[in-house]
Amino acid sequence: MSFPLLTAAAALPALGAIATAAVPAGRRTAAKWLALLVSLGTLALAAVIAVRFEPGGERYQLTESHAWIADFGVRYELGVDGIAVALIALTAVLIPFIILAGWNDADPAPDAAPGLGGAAPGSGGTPAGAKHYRWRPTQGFFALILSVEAMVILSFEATDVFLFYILFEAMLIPMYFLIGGFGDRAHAGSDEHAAAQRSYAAVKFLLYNLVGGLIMLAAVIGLYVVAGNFSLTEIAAARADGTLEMAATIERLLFLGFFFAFAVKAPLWPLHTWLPNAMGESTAPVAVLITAVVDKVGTFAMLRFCLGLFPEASAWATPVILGLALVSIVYGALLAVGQRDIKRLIAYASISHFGFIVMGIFAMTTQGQSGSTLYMVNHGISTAALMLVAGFLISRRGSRLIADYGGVQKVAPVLAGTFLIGGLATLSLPGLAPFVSEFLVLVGTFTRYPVVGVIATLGIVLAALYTLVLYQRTMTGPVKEEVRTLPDLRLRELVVVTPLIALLIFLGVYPKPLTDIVNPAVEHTMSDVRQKDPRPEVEAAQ
Amino acid sequence: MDNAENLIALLVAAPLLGAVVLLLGGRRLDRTGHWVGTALAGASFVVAVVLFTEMLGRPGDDRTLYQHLFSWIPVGGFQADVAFQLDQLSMTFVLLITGVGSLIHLYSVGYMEHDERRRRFFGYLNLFLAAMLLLVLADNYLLLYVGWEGVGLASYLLIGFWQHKPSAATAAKKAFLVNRVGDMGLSLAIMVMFTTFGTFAFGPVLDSTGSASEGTLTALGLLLLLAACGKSAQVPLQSWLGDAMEGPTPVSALIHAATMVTAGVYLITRSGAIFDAAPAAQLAVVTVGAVTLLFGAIVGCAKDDIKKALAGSTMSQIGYMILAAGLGPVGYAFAIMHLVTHGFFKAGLFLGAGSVMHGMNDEVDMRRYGGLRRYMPITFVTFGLGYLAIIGFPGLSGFFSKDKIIEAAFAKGGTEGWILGGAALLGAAITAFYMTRVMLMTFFGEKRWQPDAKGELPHPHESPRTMTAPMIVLAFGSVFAGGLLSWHESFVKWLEPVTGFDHGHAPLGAAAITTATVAAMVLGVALAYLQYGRRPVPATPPRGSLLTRAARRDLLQDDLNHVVLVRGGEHLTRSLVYVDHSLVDGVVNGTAASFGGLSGRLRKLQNGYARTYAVTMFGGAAVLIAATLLMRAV
Amino acid sequence: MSTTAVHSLWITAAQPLDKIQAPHIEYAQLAPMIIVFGAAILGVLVEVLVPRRSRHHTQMFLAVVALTAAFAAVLGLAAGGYGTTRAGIAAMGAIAVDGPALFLQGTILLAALVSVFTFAERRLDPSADGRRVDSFAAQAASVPGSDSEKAAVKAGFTTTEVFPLALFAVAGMLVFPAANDLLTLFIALEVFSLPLYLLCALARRKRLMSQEAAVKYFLLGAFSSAFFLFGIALVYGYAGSVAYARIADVVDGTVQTIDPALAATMGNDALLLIGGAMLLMGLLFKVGAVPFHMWTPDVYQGAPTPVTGFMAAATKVAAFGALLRLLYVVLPGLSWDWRPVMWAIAIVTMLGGAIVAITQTDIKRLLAYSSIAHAGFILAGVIAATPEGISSVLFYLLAYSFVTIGAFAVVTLVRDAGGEATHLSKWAGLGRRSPLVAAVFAVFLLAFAGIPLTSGFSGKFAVFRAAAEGGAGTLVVIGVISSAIAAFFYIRVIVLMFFSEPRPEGPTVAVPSPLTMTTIAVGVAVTLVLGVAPQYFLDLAGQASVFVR
Amino acid sequence: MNPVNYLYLAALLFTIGASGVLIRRNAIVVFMCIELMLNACNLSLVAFSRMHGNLDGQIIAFFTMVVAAAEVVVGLAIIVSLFRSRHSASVDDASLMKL
Repeated sequence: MSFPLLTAAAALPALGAIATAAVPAGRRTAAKWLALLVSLGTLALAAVIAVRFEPGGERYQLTESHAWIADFGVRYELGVDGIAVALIALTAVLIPFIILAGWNDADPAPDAAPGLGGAAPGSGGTPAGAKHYRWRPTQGFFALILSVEAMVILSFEATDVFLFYILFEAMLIPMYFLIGGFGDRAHAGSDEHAAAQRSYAAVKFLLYNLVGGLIMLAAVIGLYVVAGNFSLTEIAAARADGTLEMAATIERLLFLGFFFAFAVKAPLWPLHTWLPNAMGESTAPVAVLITAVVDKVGTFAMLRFCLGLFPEASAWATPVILGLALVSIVYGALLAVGQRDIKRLIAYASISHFGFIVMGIFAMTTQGQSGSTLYMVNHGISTAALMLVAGFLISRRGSRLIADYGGVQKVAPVLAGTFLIGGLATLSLPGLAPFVSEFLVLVGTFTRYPVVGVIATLGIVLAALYTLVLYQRTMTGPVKEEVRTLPDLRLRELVVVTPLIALLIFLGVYPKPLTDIVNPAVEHTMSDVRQKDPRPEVEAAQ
Repeated sequence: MDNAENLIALLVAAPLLGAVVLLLGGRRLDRTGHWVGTALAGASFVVAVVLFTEMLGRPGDDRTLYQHLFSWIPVGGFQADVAFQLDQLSMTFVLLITGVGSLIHLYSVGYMEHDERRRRFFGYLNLFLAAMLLLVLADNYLLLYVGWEGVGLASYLLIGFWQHKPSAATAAKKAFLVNRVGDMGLSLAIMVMFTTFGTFAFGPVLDSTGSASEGTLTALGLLLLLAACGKSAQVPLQSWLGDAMEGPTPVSALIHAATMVTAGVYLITRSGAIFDAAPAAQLAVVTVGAVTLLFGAIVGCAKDDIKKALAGSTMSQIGYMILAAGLGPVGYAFAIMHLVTHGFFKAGLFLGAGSVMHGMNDEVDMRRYGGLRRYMPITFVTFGLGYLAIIGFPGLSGFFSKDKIIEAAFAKGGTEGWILGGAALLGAAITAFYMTRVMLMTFFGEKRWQPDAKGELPHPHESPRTMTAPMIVLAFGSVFAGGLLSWHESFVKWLEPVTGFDHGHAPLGAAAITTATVAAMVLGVALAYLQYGRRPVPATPPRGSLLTRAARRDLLQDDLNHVVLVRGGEHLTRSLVYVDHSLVDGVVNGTAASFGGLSGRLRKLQNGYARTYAVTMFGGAAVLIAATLLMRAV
Repeated sequence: MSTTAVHSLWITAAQPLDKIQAPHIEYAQLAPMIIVFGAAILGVLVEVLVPRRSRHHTQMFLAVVALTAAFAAVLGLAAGGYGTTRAGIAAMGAIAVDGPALFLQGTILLAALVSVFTFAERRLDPSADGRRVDSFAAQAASVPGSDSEKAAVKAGFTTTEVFPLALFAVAGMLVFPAANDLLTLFIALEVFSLPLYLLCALARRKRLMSQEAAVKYFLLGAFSSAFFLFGIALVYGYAGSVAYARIADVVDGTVQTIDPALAATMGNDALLLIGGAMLLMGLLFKVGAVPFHMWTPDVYQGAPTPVTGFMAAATKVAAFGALLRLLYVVLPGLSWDWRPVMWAIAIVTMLGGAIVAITQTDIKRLLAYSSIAHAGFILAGVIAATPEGISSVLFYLLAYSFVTIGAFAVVTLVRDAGGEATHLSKWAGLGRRSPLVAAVFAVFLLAFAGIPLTSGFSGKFAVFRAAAEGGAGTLVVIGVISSAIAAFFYIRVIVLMFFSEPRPEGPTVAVPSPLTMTTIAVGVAVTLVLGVAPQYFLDLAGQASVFVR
Repeated sequence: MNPVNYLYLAALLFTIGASGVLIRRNAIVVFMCIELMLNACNLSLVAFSRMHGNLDGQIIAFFTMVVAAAEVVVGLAIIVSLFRSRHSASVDDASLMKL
């Protein structure tokens, strides 16, 4: 029994969250630094995990297993495969930037500051009033972010279905408070209106995911009734060697129960409508947390649990799911074109991207699934870059409406440049990371479902459309009066954006380190679902 | 030199380095930046020359150099490498790109002198060079795709360089989007290749076309053609080129005349093996080529904006190349040859136009020029030589390349041959017409200068040496390149190992065709002279015939796009937004609301009267008993 | 005391005295109930003998000691193996001492203990004339708003009778799930019901509502117990006996000696079915299952909040215990008849409770409806008709009772001029005014909603799993749906507390004495422990899941 | 005489009591109806006891009477206090809490 690395990677942020929450009200800055240090420590641990992980080795490595709730057949079982390692790394990398980007988002502001983010006028909005309440928004904000990190990381590590489910559900609560409690200070209309909007978004987020989760709960219970335990490895093995028979209908029902929850989380059309509200109303860092980190749990779970536990049912459902994915791709992109709100636009773009991810997963080819895994990572980074820069912009001008901007590029060239790079990543320009994953997904899909592949390829044109329209309307053209005084990126903001962009370029030019880790895991998944890549029609002359 | 291949990466690296340094360098490079950029472009030209000499030193069939850098995307059977392949075809392009590119860098030093963002401009230019070189050096289609989109990006940045002008920003966006449509074709082509051959490297794919079904190959060909149309502004994806003239003139010269727009020709020539095996696709190619060469020419006749007129001619000239490339081995060599000569004279013409604008306070309307030959002699001479070259004046570059293409077109044989050849001939005549028009309106006739925005009349003057020098060099190119290349068919022989070659035999002899070409040219010049040389040019454009007005509007293609795509798209998105809000979202909210309503109704039962409660209990008990008895009954 | 015992007395009364054999009573095994009963009677004496000043403390002390002692006794019995190996019938067949009985008695005693703390809380209400007052009427007899009431308040009277009353109720509840014949069951029912009726009427504030609640509860309770009694009569008529074992044998038809009368009645199943249905009804009324739930919201709202918490928790535990025993020991032979009916009741209870709760505006009524929904969930476990079903129900009851008591204890803290501010609108922005209280309440709400890592989830999972294994998959799905609906209104409260602006004239949060703090702390602790590491208690419930017959 | 008739009578009384509970407004009367129901139970218990020839039923009847007495004590206390504070014993007036 070596050092429990995986547990540590989750425990550190969890303890950090408690510690941060405990920081006294007066010491806001201390709390911020504490949170940042903790997240960096987690990043270090994640790096150690990535190093200790041998791509060629066992499927699940660094495993830990302890008895937990024997009565439910539940064990505390952890283990990582390549996919998990990649996503843990993503999470650990993004959180510090999220914290840094949200550095001042949760300060109780004297002026109109909605939600827990501070006291609003009429209820003693002055700092004095803020003191009068014993609420400590800043500490809470960063504590919540860290707790989310802990749960997300642990859910990537869990190889016990029940454990995963618990985290899958529990992480909703901190997210819920982050969305509903710390709204974007840039909002149209009165504070009351904004507050209403915000809590609507938060409740919508929670209810959608809770309903998904509860339906999954039914499936989880069903799985227990069928399989008698929750160990992913054991069940998969039993399925493989035929000792665990499942009636087709049962398997399909269970699959649907699981898939529904993941599809809500992902989010897949038509279960997507919570995402634009949530991302629009929350602060940019939280929006990044939602779409770049938390939602990945959904697609990850499709790959690990849906395919791993219910291969036949997955194959059975593939046509429908591919259809939904296609709709998401095109529909999300078209809606992104139609948006007036920068953050909602990015949200719909994400929906389109999640369509690609799901499509790649269920294309059942190595290219598709490796592509999807890479896509999760790259989409995380690119969305983070784009959304955070957008957040900086919005916080300057105090408006989320595209129409309120224009000619920013002339006033703040660096901001505009980073925004453009983020956008180019979103439209997956070759040379930037997302291209690699998107092309893999497309190729992987095309080799098995040509028509689907062709339609999905439309997505790349639409992506160019909404990204460039956004850039043109906000950054180019004559300088708007309100924009004239906007400052360019500050040091803290540069520290946030630059590494992300560097990552985008590096992973675009040399993704091999990632693919080396991911490929073996994908091979395993492919053998789970008993699928092989289609052979080329003719043997190419070498 | 035994391991020259290691130099290949240098070709790309030099300008790329330049781009990085210039774009990240910050203000401290503002003073020297442009020279850095120019130097690196030049360096890459030098490397190219070195490699060229190295290549000449080898036997004809062993001139291809390979360099494998690293494995890029290895996933299962999908193996994408970053690897270069330098053969005669790529070499030709490399020389053209780096050569003309360096010249235009030099020119820009002068042209962009007064622009405070000159450093960034050079950064973009270097980025473009790097991408373009990557495009022609890649040894597989995926890497080519990277360069392909890279040049798209560079052109987007450069067209929109003056972003404060909404027109520029829009033009840039349009260019990128239209290109994306083409890129879709290319990426789909790559997918088809991977599905068919399990690879997308040039060698394996092109060698094993024999074993693939013709249907697949036709599909491939059409997809590649789509890509080529996007990049090379061929009908139906030509609409972006005209607007692209919003960019600074050197950009128009380098990207939208000499190099980038020829990428399509490169793609088709490179994939020759596929097209040769798919006649249907070839037919599509020649059709597109023929249509575009006429389309561009007609548009060129109607434009009063000098750059737009030249843009039209670019379209048309590339139409020639595509046409030639579509003819198969008969045409490949000539397509490339025309590409090279065109690179010289069209770049020269654009630089000339830029020089004129430079002298005329950035006035672009030819109706406000006139009689400039006396004020800017060098420009006049170099522009004139370029003009003679493009109309195919015997002995100049254009003559040789274009004549060969027309000949090849006739050689296609049958009615096709006649149609294509006829189109090419007609095109030659129109070319002569509109180029003469440009020449006359700009340099001859009386002054029609107008005060500019600031209200002061322009004082035309010759441009600085950094600008004229490149023009002179290019002028030499436009005069002699053609002759040089067709000397003992040296160029054809040079390319033959890559593209293959066979002498088609035209229905009527080469001499006849040449005469016809010259005749067409003379005819065009004469008509133009009667129209614009003899009588004065009105400063405000006359209403003109229906065709003219259509041609002024790019033959209504934009209007079509606007109606069909833009309007339609807007409607679609707007309705979808509505659907998303009221339908998809509505269903969910509706469910919630219905529960609320139900709850509201149910709670009414709780009316506070103990007796009601008692009744409910009593009823419940009754039902309970009844049910139990019923259970037993059934 | 069993009827057979009395019977023997009756017969032998005529005989010469030396023939009397005294009934044999296992005092040790009955210790918990005896202790509580004794303490209750002592409490009455205290009311008579101890001067008013020190009554409150004496009563409180007595109650706490008694409950602790009784709990210790339960532990002792459990440790002595009376829950498992040595389980048996005591008091001449009147009381069963077995796993479920002990487990539930333990739960009831703990719940009662923590609720007694809230009973004794005297810091929340503003002190009247310098005297600390609790949440019970100064003098229940005095008319609200009358001079006599004012005088009573001035004199600093307090209704210390609540402690003995509570003890009597607890004693009855201890007997209820352990009762092994119908008579004992009925007596126990009345013994714990009557004091509760009274307790409901004793609120200090909002006395009219309190009295109204008491009347409703009393009338409806008596009404249902009449049905219950008639059920007993019919079953007795069918089986010729009220002893569980005997009835079970008759129902199963495994009885040895059949006299003609029995043969005659046994032929008439209607007696059994109608009687059984009426028994069920009586228990379902106490459980608060639809359609016998309608008293719940009104009574929960009107009763003094500490009493509400105590009722909501302890009554449910006791009633479900009795229900389990009835269904598993007496009527297993009828399971084909009662299971479908219970199915229907469970479904309407789950859905009804959840749906009606959506539009509630009073926090206490809200919790009342949520308790109805939870009754539905527990019924799903009851239906499973497997040992897992029993253990899951036991576990759920344990988890649920502490969440409930904790939640109602928090409700007592949020006050404005009119006493407790139970209207939801007044809770707006509580999270801003006093984050700790709001956070604690949020924890309880999340537990009610069954969010993982809270006891609510473990319980729900256990119950649903048992139901699923018992072949009630549909029930599980419906349960899941209704808990989704339920989640909605718990979330509504959280939104209100945290995301909406506090009203300037909003309520204040009173700082309670260590008593209530302990209650709430225990509630939170149990909620989290049962949520994170429930294994030990699951094992306990698992061992305790066998009924003695 | 056939003891079954007593059962019919008991059922009748029970029903009368129940309907009285449902119909009458005055709390006292309602309560008396409940007592009637209890007594119906007693009657049936005694009848069954007679049929089965064992005394359990009769004994339960005694217990029931005691319970009924206790209920009277508690019930009257509550009802009276309600009456004093409202000057009305109507169960319908006591409907502050609803919905």
